[in-house]
Amino acid sequence: MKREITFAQAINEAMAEEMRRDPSVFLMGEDVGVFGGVFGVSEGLLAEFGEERVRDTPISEAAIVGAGLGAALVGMRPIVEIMFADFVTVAMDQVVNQVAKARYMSGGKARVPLTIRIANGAPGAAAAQHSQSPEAWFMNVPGLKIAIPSTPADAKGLLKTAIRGDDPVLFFEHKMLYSRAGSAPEGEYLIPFGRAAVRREGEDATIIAIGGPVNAALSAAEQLARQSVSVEVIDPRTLVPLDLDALIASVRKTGRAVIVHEAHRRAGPGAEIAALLAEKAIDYLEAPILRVAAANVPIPYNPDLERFVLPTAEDIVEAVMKLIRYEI
Amino acid sequence: MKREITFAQAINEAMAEEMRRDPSVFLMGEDVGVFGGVFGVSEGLLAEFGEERVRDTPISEAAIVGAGLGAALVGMRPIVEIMFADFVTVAMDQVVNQVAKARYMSGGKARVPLTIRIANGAPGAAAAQHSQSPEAWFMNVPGLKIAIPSTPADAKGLLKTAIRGDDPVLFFEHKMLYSRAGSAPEGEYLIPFGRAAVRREGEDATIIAIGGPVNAALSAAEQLARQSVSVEVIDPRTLVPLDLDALIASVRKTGRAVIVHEAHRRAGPGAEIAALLAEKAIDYLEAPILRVAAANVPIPYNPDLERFVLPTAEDIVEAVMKLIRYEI
Amino acid sequence: MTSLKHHPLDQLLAFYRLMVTIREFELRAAGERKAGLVPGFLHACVGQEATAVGACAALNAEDVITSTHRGHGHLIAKGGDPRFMMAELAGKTSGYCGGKGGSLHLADFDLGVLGANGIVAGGIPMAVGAGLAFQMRREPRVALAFFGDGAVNEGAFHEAANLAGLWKLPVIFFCENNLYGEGTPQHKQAPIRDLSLRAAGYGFPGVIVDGNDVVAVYEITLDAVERARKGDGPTFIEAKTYRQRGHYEGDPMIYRTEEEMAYWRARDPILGFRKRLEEEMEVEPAALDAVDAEVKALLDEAVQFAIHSPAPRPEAALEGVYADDHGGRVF
Amino acid sequence: MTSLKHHPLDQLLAFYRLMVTIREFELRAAGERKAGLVPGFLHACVGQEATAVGACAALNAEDVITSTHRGHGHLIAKGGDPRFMMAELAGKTSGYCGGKGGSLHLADFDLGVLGANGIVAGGIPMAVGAGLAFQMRREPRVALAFFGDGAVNEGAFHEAANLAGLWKLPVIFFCENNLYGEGTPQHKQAPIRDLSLRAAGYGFPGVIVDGNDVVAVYEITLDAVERARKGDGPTFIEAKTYRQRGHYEGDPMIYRTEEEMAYWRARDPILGFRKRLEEEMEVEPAALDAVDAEVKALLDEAVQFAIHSPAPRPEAALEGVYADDHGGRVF
Ligand SMILES: Cc1ncc(C[n+]2csc(CCOP(=O)(O)OP(=O)(O)O)c2C)c(N)n1
Ligand SMILES: Cc1ncc(C[n+]2csc(CCOP(=O)(O)OP(=O)(O)O)c2C)c(N)n1
Ligand SMILES: [Mg+2]
Ligand SMILES: [Mg+2]
Repeated sequence: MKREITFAQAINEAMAEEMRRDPSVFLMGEDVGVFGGVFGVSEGLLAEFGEERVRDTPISEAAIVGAGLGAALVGMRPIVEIMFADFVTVAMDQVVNQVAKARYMSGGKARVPLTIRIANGAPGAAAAQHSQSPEAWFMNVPGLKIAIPSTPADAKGLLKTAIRGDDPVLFFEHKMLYSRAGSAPEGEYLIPFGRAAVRREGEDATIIAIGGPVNAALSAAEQLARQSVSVEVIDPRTLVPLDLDALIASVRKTGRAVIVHEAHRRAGPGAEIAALLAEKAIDYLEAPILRVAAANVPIPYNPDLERFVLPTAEDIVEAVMKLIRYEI
Repeated sequence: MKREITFAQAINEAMAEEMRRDPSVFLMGEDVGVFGGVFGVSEGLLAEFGEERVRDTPISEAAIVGAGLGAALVGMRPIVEIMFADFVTVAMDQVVNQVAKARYMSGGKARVPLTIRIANGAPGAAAAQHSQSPEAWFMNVPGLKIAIPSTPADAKGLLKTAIRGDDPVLFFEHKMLYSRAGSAPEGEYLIPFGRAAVRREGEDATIIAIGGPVNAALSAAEQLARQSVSVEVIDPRTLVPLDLDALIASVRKTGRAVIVHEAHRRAGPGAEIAALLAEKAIDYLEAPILRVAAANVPIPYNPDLERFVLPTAEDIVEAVMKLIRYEI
Repeated sequence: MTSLKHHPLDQLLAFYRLMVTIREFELRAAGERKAGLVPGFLHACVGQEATAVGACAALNAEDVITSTHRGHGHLIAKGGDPRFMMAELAGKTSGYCGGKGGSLHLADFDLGVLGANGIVAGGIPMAVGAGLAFQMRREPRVALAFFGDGAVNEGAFHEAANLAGLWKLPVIFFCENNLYGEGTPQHKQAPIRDLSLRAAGYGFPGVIVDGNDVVAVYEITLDAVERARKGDGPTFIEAKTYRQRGHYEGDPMIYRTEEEMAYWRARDPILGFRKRLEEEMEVEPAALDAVDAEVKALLDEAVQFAIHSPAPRPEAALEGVYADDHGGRVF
Repeated sequence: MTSLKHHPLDQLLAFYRLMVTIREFELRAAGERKAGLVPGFLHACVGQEATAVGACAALNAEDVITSTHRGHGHLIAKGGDPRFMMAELAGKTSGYCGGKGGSLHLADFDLGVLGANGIVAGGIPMAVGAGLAFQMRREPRVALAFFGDGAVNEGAFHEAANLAGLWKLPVIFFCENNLYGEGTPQHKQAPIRDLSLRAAGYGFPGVIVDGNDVVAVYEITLDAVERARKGDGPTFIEAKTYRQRGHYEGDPMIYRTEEEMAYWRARDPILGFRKRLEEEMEVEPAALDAVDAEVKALLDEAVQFAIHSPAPRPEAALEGVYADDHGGRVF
């Protein structure tokens, strides 16, 4: 049965269902318990599962991620929350050198069923240290998987898959999505990693949109439709693995690609996707590959400046139109 | 006057010259003093400049980088050494959230003349935590500049520019280059950031090679020349700023581009360069853009496995030939 | 309790004025946030005014501080101008950071304020670096790092404290132990109550002070400053205090009791100090009322200043990233 | 000095054998590195055999350890097979990590060895996590983290210690204070000599032991293990010892004096223990010589095993990254 729930509720539900199902699943992070998570994502979990399985931690991200790894190595399935993606920097060694590589370095023996939930993106006027989207750094770190849902249903289905899997997953949750509602199945619902979702079909151009800005991409597509430009919007949902086939198929159909994300443009996830298309789909391309992303400046505090820096639906429309008008 | 010195000596000389020139320049890091640096890069500096300006530190990378920032903010020009690039992860918050953003967050007021020297790349059989090349993560962090020399002369000229500049610079030194000799000017020699070097001219394809593998690219070009394929080899030397004009000019001439680096392929520096070319130079391209880079697995210990994972001259030759033979 | 009599009345009145200014600033900022002038997060330090004022009073103008997400008090105590602060909170060009930093990144290098910080413990190594520079240049300056009880569990604190202790740097580690880090009480974040205990592990003294007693804070910080200037190295000062408002403006505060809050309101640093000024120093209530009124006027002006300051052009977002942006080629 | 008499001779001989095995392993590995069988970095623990053996002897098979870059001794002491170790150092498929890890990443989950580590202090949080799992599942297991004197200045150590102290986890922080971190002496890395002092800041006991006395190490670790199993939380054990060889094989060792090295060689943990076995326990030298000979044979076999084991196919480099690699689509 489907019903409308928010993105935050979907994540909450996924965690609760998996915790009910498997006693080895537990959650730890800063203020995830009594407070219910600073974005309210873990509300009610403490009441249901108790202090042992919903653990408020000190402000010690490296220790928390590392403890998640250690617990995973001896058979638990921890979920660790990093409150703002900006703070994953203090746990970077644990994520990059320990979590990602434990299996490989041990010759494929370690099992690391660890899910690290990370709130990314700009929540508005939060400035340079509370607004980042660092997904691409981790794409460059083999051994991790990366999910980045844009709808409540995907959040639920991907998170359950992440928790049940035996590999470490970074699960990016855009803060501006938390309160957005959408339909999501009740109960068992798992989405495999590596399958893009076609959010809207179209013929003239492909927008590949990642995470938070998927909504801006859809509204851009809507606007473009009114100008008789038919746009396909694809949401990869996981960046590692990436459903490259789906992206190529769409570009093959449309001949034009715009990639949208909220990470900074330079060396963001769109760089990799553009590079892959330039390698595997160049013959289908009728125009340059464009990226609509955060400008290469730290995120400013002032909301007007911030809007100027972040990708908007207007920017996407403009990019698509540039491609439509492009002549070789 | 030019003479042959090693890459390590060139770096040593650049530091020594700048320390002589400006009392606010000093070096700190693990074993940079008595030991002379684990790769011998700072040999002799302690003897000349004393313990105050050549500081052995505890194993506390976050504190060292942060202390470099603090000292820079009050007028010093610190050089901080990170022994292996893999260890920059423990200082990641300081680099990403503090060093990179101090100026912007203060409305352009902070001056951050801080140089962070980082030994990157695989030195051979050093395994997953001592072989990484994380440059691309930092390309995604506005506020930093990134230099990655491949010759002794460039190392000297770029490092002096880095130390004298008022912006934070990550200066990547590939470990396998340290002992390579090459000619380098004596005394004052500064290379501006953002100017690529054409290492070899050619007509049929462009190899854009970054850091350590520039040498492999040159030997690939040599091999290809014997097969009558004329290859241009360009070394960007700095990734931020990037001399995109030079790259485009070359691709315009050759119509083919292969990007080479030792960072993992996925979301490595080559992703950004490929994406920029797919945006700005697609009309000149007669074939896909290829990347020759480390495979998307952690660097294995066994040297044969390592060789299999890392980019080689043969891989580059193969990639270029693939493009030469490519037919749309 | 320290005696007020040892201190010139002028100075005590200056403490009072500064504490009231901080309190008023926080209340006005909170109000303006609700009213819409201030768009971003606010972490008010109401209840903690004595730590900021007492500590900064022990510093000279050339000394520097690093601050936290709860940094308005520190900046005001170090000489910050409420107008430029309020303008920054409003995101205006006339703000300390031209509207790019907001509350979390307030900085004024001329005043020796190296910056508030959005990363818990993120500013502490910076203070150590400033102290290092002072030591190397034989300058008689000190660096003071403010941080909370929660920050003491971050690796950055630890590494910075070790480095400062090792090199005997002129650094003061000033911990505002307000019993909470966000919604989690201190006793659920560390197994010890007196965080100053940790100083012994870094080879320097740790001392505890009533953080709601501005004069006690001032005196204990003076001692630490003297130690630092003499070359004897760092001191860890733990000031026991309490944050009276939420972690951030809007915090539902479900994690603490009304009793606890009432207990601490009864120990309010400003009300308590005012009472002592009246009783021990025989200051006329009217004189203090006058200060209050002047501060209110100052804050009125600050709010007006913020309101009437121009907003930055959107394109300004692309400026101020680098000292040299290579003609824009760095973006 | 602890008395040997309290311990069964069998156990003491087992200690001896293990220490000799470690020593022999290190010397053989160093030799094979020169000879070309071992391609990578080697950090030998010669001189520190007593810490590894004493500490691991206090653990059960179900208990786990995390180790360091100097981890051969830990693994052998926890039951590691020198054949698979030497094969790993040689990068062979029969090695503990199939040739992908090398010395720095030796791990055997069946033996409870969660891994050596290339990152100083990087493995400590992992031990805390294992301890957390044991506590949550009410298992009577403990996790012991080995680390050096240099690691104690990393943030990861600090955060991990705080967390373990706070949650009273069954974790033992075992510091091998060998007076150096690479070429830098401990006294230039921290302002205190007794690193166990730091434990007080994490709310648990810190104790010091002669790290070259295997029985003393064993006894003190037993106490810590008992505490941990009872639910009384962590202990910080500081074992004072010395690394007799270079930081890594090839280290020029310009940073220390011949006198210092001679001083410590005279306190060699194996020679000293052998002497005590002979004197206090009246073990025949011939019996110990026999052990030595057996160990040598074992190591001969290990080297032969490594030499004759197959090298991995190069394509194996692409395996073992993920439990599920989505048919290769994850690369
Ligand atoms: C590295 C990091 N982790 C988490 C946060 C989120 N956060 C902001 S303030 C805060 C609590 C800080 O507590 P404390 O240090 O006691 O300062 P207080 O808020 O009490 O002044 C937390 C967890 C952060 N900003 N940075
Ligand atoms: C984060 C990090 N920084 C630096 C290094 C380089 N390094 C390897 S071992 C070592 C010294 C470690 O000293 P200690 O902890 O005392 O262990 P020991 O070598 O004495 O056994 C250093 C600095 C590293 N591996 N990881
Ligand atoms: Mg607090
Ligand atoms: Mg040591």
